[in-house]
Amino acid sequence: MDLDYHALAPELVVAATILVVLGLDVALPRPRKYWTAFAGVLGLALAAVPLLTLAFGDGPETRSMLGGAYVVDGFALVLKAVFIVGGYLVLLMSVSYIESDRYYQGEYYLLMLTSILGSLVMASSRDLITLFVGLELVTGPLFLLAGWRKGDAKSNEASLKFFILGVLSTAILLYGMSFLYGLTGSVTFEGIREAGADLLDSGAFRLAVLFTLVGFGFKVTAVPFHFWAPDTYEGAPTPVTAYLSVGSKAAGFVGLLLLCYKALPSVTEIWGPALWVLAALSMTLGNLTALRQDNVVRMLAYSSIAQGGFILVPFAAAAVSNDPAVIQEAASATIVYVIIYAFMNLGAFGVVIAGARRTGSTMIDDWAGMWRYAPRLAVLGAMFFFSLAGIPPLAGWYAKFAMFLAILRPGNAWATALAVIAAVNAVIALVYYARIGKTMWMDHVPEGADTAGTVNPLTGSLALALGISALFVVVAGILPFEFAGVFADLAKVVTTGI
Amino acid sequence: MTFSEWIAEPVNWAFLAMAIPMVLAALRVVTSRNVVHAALFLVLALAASAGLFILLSAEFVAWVLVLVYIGAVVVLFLFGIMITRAPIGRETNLSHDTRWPAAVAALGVFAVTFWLINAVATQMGGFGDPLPAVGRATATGILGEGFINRYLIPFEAVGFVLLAALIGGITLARKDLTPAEEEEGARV
Amino acid sequence: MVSAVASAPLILAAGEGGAGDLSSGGFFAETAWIMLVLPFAAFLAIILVGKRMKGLGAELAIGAMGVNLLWASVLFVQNMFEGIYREVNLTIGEFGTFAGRRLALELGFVVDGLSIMMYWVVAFVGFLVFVYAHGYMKGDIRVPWFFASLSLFAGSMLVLVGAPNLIQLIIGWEGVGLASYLLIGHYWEEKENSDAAVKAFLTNKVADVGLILGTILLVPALGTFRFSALSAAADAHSDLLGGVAVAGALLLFFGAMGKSAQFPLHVWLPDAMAGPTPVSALMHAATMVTAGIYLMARTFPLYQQMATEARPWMVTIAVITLFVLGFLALVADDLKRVLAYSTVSQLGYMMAAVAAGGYTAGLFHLFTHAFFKALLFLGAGSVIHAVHSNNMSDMGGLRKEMPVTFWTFVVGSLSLAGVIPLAGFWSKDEILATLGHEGYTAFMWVAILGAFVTAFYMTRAVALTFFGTYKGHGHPHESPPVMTAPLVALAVPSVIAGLLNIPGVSWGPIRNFTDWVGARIVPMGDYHPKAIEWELAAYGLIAAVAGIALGWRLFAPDAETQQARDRLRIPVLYPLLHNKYYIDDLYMKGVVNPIKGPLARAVDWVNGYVIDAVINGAGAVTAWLGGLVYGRLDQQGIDLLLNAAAGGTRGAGGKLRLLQSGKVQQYAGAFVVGALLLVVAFVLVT
Amino acid sequence: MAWFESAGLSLIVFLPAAGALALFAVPKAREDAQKWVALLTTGLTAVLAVAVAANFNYGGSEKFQFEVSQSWIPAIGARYHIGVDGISLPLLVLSAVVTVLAVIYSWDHWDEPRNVRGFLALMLLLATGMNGTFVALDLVLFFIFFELVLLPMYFMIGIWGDSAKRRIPVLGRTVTMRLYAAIKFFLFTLFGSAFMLLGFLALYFRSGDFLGDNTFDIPTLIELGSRNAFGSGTFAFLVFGAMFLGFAVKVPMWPFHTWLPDAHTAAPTVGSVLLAAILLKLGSYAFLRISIPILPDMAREWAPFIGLLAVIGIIYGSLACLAQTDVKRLIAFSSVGHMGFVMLGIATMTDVGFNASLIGMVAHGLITGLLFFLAGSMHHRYHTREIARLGGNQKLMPWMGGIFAFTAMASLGLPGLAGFWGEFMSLLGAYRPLAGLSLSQFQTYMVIGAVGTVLTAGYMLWMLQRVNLGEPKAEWSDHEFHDVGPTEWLAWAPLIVAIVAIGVYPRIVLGATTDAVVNLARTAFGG
Amino acid sequence: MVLTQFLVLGALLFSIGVYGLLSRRNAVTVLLAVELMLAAVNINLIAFEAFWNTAAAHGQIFAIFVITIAAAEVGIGLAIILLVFRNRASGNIDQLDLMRW
Repeated sequence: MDLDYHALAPELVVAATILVVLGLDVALPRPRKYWTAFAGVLGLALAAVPLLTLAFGDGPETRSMLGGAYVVDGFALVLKAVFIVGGYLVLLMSVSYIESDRYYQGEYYLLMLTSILGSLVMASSRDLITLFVGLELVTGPLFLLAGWRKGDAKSNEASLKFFILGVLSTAILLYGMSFLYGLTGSVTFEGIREAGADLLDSGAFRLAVLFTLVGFGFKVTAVPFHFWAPDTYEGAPTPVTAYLSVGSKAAGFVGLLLLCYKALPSVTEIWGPALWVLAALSMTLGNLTALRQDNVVRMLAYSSIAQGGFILVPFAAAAVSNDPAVIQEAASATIVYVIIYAFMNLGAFGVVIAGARRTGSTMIDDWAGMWRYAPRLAVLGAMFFFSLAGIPPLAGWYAKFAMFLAILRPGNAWATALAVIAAVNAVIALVYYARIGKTMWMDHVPEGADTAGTVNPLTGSLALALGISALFVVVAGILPFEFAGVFADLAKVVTTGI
Repeated sequence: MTFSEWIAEPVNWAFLAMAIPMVLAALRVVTSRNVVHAALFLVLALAASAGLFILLSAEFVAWVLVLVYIGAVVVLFLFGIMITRAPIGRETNLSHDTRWPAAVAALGVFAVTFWLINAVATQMGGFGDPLPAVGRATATGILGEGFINRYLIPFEAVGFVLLAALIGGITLARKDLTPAEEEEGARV
Repeated sequence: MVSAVASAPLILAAGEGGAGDLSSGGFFAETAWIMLVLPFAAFLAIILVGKRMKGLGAELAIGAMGVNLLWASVLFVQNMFEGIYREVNLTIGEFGTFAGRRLALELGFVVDGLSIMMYWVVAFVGFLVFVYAHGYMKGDIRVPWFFASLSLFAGSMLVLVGAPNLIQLIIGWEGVGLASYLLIGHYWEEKENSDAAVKAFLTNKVADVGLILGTILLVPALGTFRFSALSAAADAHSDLLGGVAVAGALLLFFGAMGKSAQFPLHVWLPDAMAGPTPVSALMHAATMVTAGIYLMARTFPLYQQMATEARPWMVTIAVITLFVLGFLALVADDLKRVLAYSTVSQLGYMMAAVAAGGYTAGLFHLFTHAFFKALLFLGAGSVIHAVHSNNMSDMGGLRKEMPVTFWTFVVGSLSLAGVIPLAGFWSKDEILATLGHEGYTAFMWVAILGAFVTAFYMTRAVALTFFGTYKGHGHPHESPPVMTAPLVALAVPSVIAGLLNIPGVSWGPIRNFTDWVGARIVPMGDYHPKAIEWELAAYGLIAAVAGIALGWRLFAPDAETQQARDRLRIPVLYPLLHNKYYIDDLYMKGVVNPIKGPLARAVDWVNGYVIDAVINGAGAVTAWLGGLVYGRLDQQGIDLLLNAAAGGTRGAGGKLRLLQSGKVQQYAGAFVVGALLLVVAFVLVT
Repeated sequence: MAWFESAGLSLIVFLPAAGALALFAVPKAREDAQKWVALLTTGLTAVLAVAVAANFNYGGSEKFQFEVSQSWIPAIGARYHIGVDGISLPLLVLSAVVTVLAVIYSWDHWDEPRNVRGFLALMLLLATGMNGTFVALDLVLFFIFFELVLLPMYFMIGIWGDSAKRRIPVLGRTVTMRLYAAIKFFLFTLFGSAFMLLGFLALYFRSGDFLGDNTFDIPTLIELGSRNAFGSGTFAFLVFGAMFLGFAVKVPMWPFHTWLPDAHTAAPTVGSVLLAAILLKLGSYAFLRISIPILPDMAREWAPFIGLLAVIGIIYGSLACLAQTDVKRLIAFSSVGHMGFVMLGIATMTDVGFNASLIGMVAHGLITGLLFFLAGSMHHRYHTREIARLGGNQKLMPWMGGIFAFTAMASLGLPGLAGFWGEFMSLLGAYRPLAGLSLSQFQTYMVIGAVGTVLTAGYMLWMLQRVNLGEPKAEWSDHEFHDVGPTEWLAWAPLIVAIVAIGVYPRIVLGATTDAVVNLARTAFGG
Repeated sequence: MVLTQFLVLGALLFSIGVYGLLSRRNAVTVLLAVELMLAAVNINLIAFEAFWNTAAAHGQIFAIFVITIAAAEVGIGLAIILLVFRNRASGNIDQLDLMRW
């Protein structure tokens, strides 16, 4: 066993945290259960430390262990960082939410941390088995968390829908994977890559690839595999929704990235067009549907479907070109988009949590004129929603910019057509994002709204989470160079061997 | 290999002996008007697949399947069925009234898959050859080594999946105490 | 091409100092820019402090004009003895390249025979009118503003006549237009007046399109805006101008038609009488309206040497103006309108002369006309001041109450009618001679007939105003000296100015008017009669006397009766004249109102109902599509699909049941079908 | 002064943003302090802009000066590259100065809901966007600044705009003007800039074929353009078209203009002023800075089309003005016509035309800015903008009326005032367009444009007549009207002076621009 | 025995599972159908394993993971079904339409 404990440290810390939380949950009396939250938050913060030492230490750039089954390289590190920071923010947002109702705190944090652990595993996986198990580790706890508001029929329903479609997607994914393995004789990405090149014309192999993609399409809420998302997002506890739309979705994209660029780069002809279609459908249907939403969570659900479409766009670019530079840029664009999206979408959900606390509603119209009585919240809201819309100088612009850059690079007609679809969608998306801005800033406060402000919507941990997200959204928007440069290298990592 | 050649092999008789009941059982799983029957037909189908695994020299997997599924999962199912007070033994319509779209979709899936499998079989060599592993039992040690070596991480991860499922499942499924009961519980 | 190359140095050389046998003038020529600047200074000063001054700013305006008069007079006298030419250009910006050179925008001034004559006319008449106005406007609600505007006018006019290039001319040109607008609308509380102001501005703006396009045509060919270069190029028959000379010349003429009220752009001038009378005298009679003539004179070499094809058209327009529009004065009751139509007609004479090739003749008439027409207007103003009405039906018999006004008015009228030896006779005679000499014989006869009409309507005006009995209210008195003095001062040149250019007669060292205005950088090459053509003079005189006689016969005996005024109510002709040949109606009903009304509304409609509707429609369609996708596809799509399929087979009964099918399975179905379609699409198809 | 050479422009760009941040350090209640912060930052910015103009080397105005080039997003080769040349300098100064005046004007003009800090912060952000656009020499940087103006303006219109209701034709829905206008403005611009961005990216990619490395650097791309590197094929056609959409919406050119009347009418006074004075210039400036020098062949090919839209805009805008019943909306539509002249100048593809467009932009900025100030102040006093209810303004408020008349005169292109040069020179340019363009076509444009000047005079004069002249309506007889106040004087006087000064001495602008546009025309089209 | 026969059997099972998933209205039975699909996966994996006959036995290991995960999923699924049942007293999923709009 060639274990590199330094490289494994983040996973180990998170795993240990899970156990500590479990222990605390058992040991502590009910009024003290908030210590579990503290432990979880602290654990995640600690997990970030080895990430830093790995990233900036003197060690080898790529740490491979267990015969290449588990690899910690730049790509993995950055994505782990996203998962950990994203998870950290979600935990922060959860604190006030979970405290405020009768929830099972200890169990909640345990499941959340387990899911985060799963995403860490996924980022380092280099074979189908690890990828699959990691994915299930991400998803399994989430099925349960979606139903966490036990007394709420909506939450129950959210959970059940999510679960049934989730297992369906797992089944399809596995069926695809079984063929991937079967036709190539290998479960490692490397092996699949080598054998896959000869199988390009094989229909069964195409089925294998496509079914596997569909499995991940479920995770990234690509149309038409998205149907669960709006209902689940609306029904689940909001922090869980935030995590679903960011962490779990990012995990899905990590799977796609690994699969497409690591395992299947030689058969872009198969997955490229498919992802082209999924991207176009997701952007267009997600956006059009979001236009008609009156519930801000549901709107965010459809918006995140559309955003998923945007993130898928660069794959189509990679698929039409054999130029390594193009493929690297496409991979980099996806990673950049995922990261920026994570922060701005988490911020948006944070605002939703705070707004719901303040107004007692998630209906957009109930938020009218929030600027008058909760100006800071309104500023934050405008910031995140317009960042999602991609308006400079908020970070979202760079995500979209990188995406356009990637898709236009090949100069291929199909790619360009997708770019035009994306451009039109970017404009449509503005309408509903701006609508929230409009409602919060320009409409009159509805009759009977509680403007006196008995509830401070921005309590400690939530404020911290929003502050971090906001800082990122602004700084990354103005100075995207700091990490954009890093990603260019990362993209090389993820696409090596092409 | 022609069909007559194929059917001439005894091992294929064994295959058919397990595959045909398996398919029939599977069909009953999805059509039975009684939940308990459906669950029991699943047992039958899985048992048949365990048999197939043995045919394919995957004894360990076969026994895992029997132990885990037949021993545990199906029992879980039966508990679930009972708790949800599904009408045991009584025939009700467990399916939607309109099933043809489902049938069309399923047939579509089968047609496409079947066609592609045949296509790949003609493309790729060896599909029609006798399976090489048949008759050679896989040393369980290889599997064990795989679990603690190359697949250590997923192995551990599965542990956490089970942990989460366990704890989360209990939390969700258990009946919440009312505040009064809770207070009482706290005192005890 | 050869001549293009040959003329290039000439064009470049043109400008700045004295040229040929012309002197560069002395101190006053060097500092002539003061004339251009002073009125503007007065304008600013009056706006800022005028209200607080004793004379409400009038003293500033008059003072500035006085200084200008001094400067202009010195130059005027200098130029009597020797030709002066000086040109100064200050670059105010450059842009682009034309004809291989950076095209420079320049401001400056030119002092030559033409501009000196104009400086002096403007300063002289202007000064007198300012003084007159000081009395006339006493007690007015906006005295400072009035004098500020007058100063603005004077400044702009001097900038115009002093312009060494087309750009500056355009600036001055529009400046006087603005001043005219402001002063016509001086009593803007009444809509009529502001309507007249807008009308004047817009009519001129239409004409200005010609001026601007003409400039645009001519300038790129030369690479400069300077008149000196234009003149030199025209004089050299430069190929540079070859293609554009005629078109450019006609466009400039179109510009001149507006300012100088030539048919059919004359409509604004009679309405412009809405302004206070001193304004009418100075701007709408003596100076501003002659800007068009001035422009023709300034660019005369172009017409004389190159754009000869344009000239017959121009003469035709001018003759129509002088004859046809003169008739309108016959039926006007408003004294100022009579004078206004007379002005239009006289401008026609001037334009006819210049267009026919009579540079000097046209300018000479401009010169004399400035005096007697200003005199007539000021006289009319004096009367109006006394009777508080513009209408001759409110006047009559004023010769006794207002003797000074009466006699000076008569002098002016006779001069205008062209009675020997008054100024008008000589200048009009020269125009007739030029027309005859240049071969426009028929037009010459029309012009003589025009003289008859002129004499006729002036006699009518004098008779109705000063003879018979007074029909107005109150007791009119002679105006104060501050107003009568300018009348007398103007009467003098109205009488004697003609003597300055009698063919074949000279006055010692003082050169003839011909020589004065001939002091230009290139010779004008126009026609001058060598001696008085007595035969022609006699025809003109006969026409004038006949006009006076007929007018006197018709109006003098019973000038007070309604009958007399009705004497001209000839069927057909009277309605035609009374309605100004329906030209105003044509413009309003045929052009202005359709544009302002239906057309503008149509465009606004298009904006809202077409272009914007497309945009809003796109938005609405997107929203509708959103609803459709959400409501039908995302949330109900599978129901609908199943319903549609079921509808065909099982009818309505099936629908109800189908609608209750589980949502989750629909989602799952979509999931499976989606995956299957992907496979089918990318496996089976490709 | 080395620091000034290197940091001057950056300060001009980012001082306002810093001011916006600083505003939030001031307690909400201390409005005076907030105003002073805004005034100081914008004032300092304006002083710096003037200092840049003073230290500018006019002899080399075709070269970029005060240049700074720093690494910014190395991953995509985007740099923080800024600088001014003769083309951008006048616009930069205009932007910096008008912003101060807007702050001064705001001193005692606040629209409900009163929020001094928020409003000023948006204005300062806007200033950063505007100034930045004029100095950006990198396509990405340009894009960022170009878009940066969207949000502040969106909120300005949406929050403080006009709450009147209006029925939308065809749709039949009744909308609140400020909301409708705000989103319309936003969507239009975003729609355009999405395509603009696609164009930028296409240039970026193609540049790699010639340089080996892709670049967003505008000077480098211009250099490529001067060699006609991007050619005249479909690629260049589409790229030009994409950028055209983005810029034309911003200008706005007919038929992409319909956001403008709504946005201008609904915006609060200062918003309208900044929109008209500066924001509209971003589009036309971009044509000169980006489209033409980089894709000269395409510019030549598109020129007749641009010219056509421009003259349609001139006539259409003027005619639409004639039908307006709202002063502000009329002024707004007048911008369509005036920007038509600016675009006609650009369409000629000659140095004269470019110069025309530049001086036209500056003049329009000053004049229409002032007109909107006036319209705002009048609305402030009358509480209506219905032309039919106004009248006799000259009598009620002589100074206000006088300045209004003056500005209207300037707007209709009176020679001797700033507005004339742009109109005249663009017509002159249209008479002799770039060699190879159809003479008869452009000369037809010239004639149509000239007719447009008459229509312009028409609607301006009629508006003036109905608003300023005549007797005041009876409804105002009991009202006390305050004539132009001190802050208004402070805000307007510089504009008035500038309008006259540029009118009499256009070298103020042309001195900077001429060499630059001559160079632009030469490098783009040779000769 | 050849590979194809197992694959076809797997396909058949998978399709039957799909049918069950789509046509069943009782949540528990839906879950049973999913188990069929997973069984199909396992048959594939084991058959392919036999086909390649490598020493590392990846297919079998994969299958064991699938079995384990499937067991966990069943646990999770039943918990959720119980939860829903408690609040609605019905195990039928076709009544889940609170969030239809």
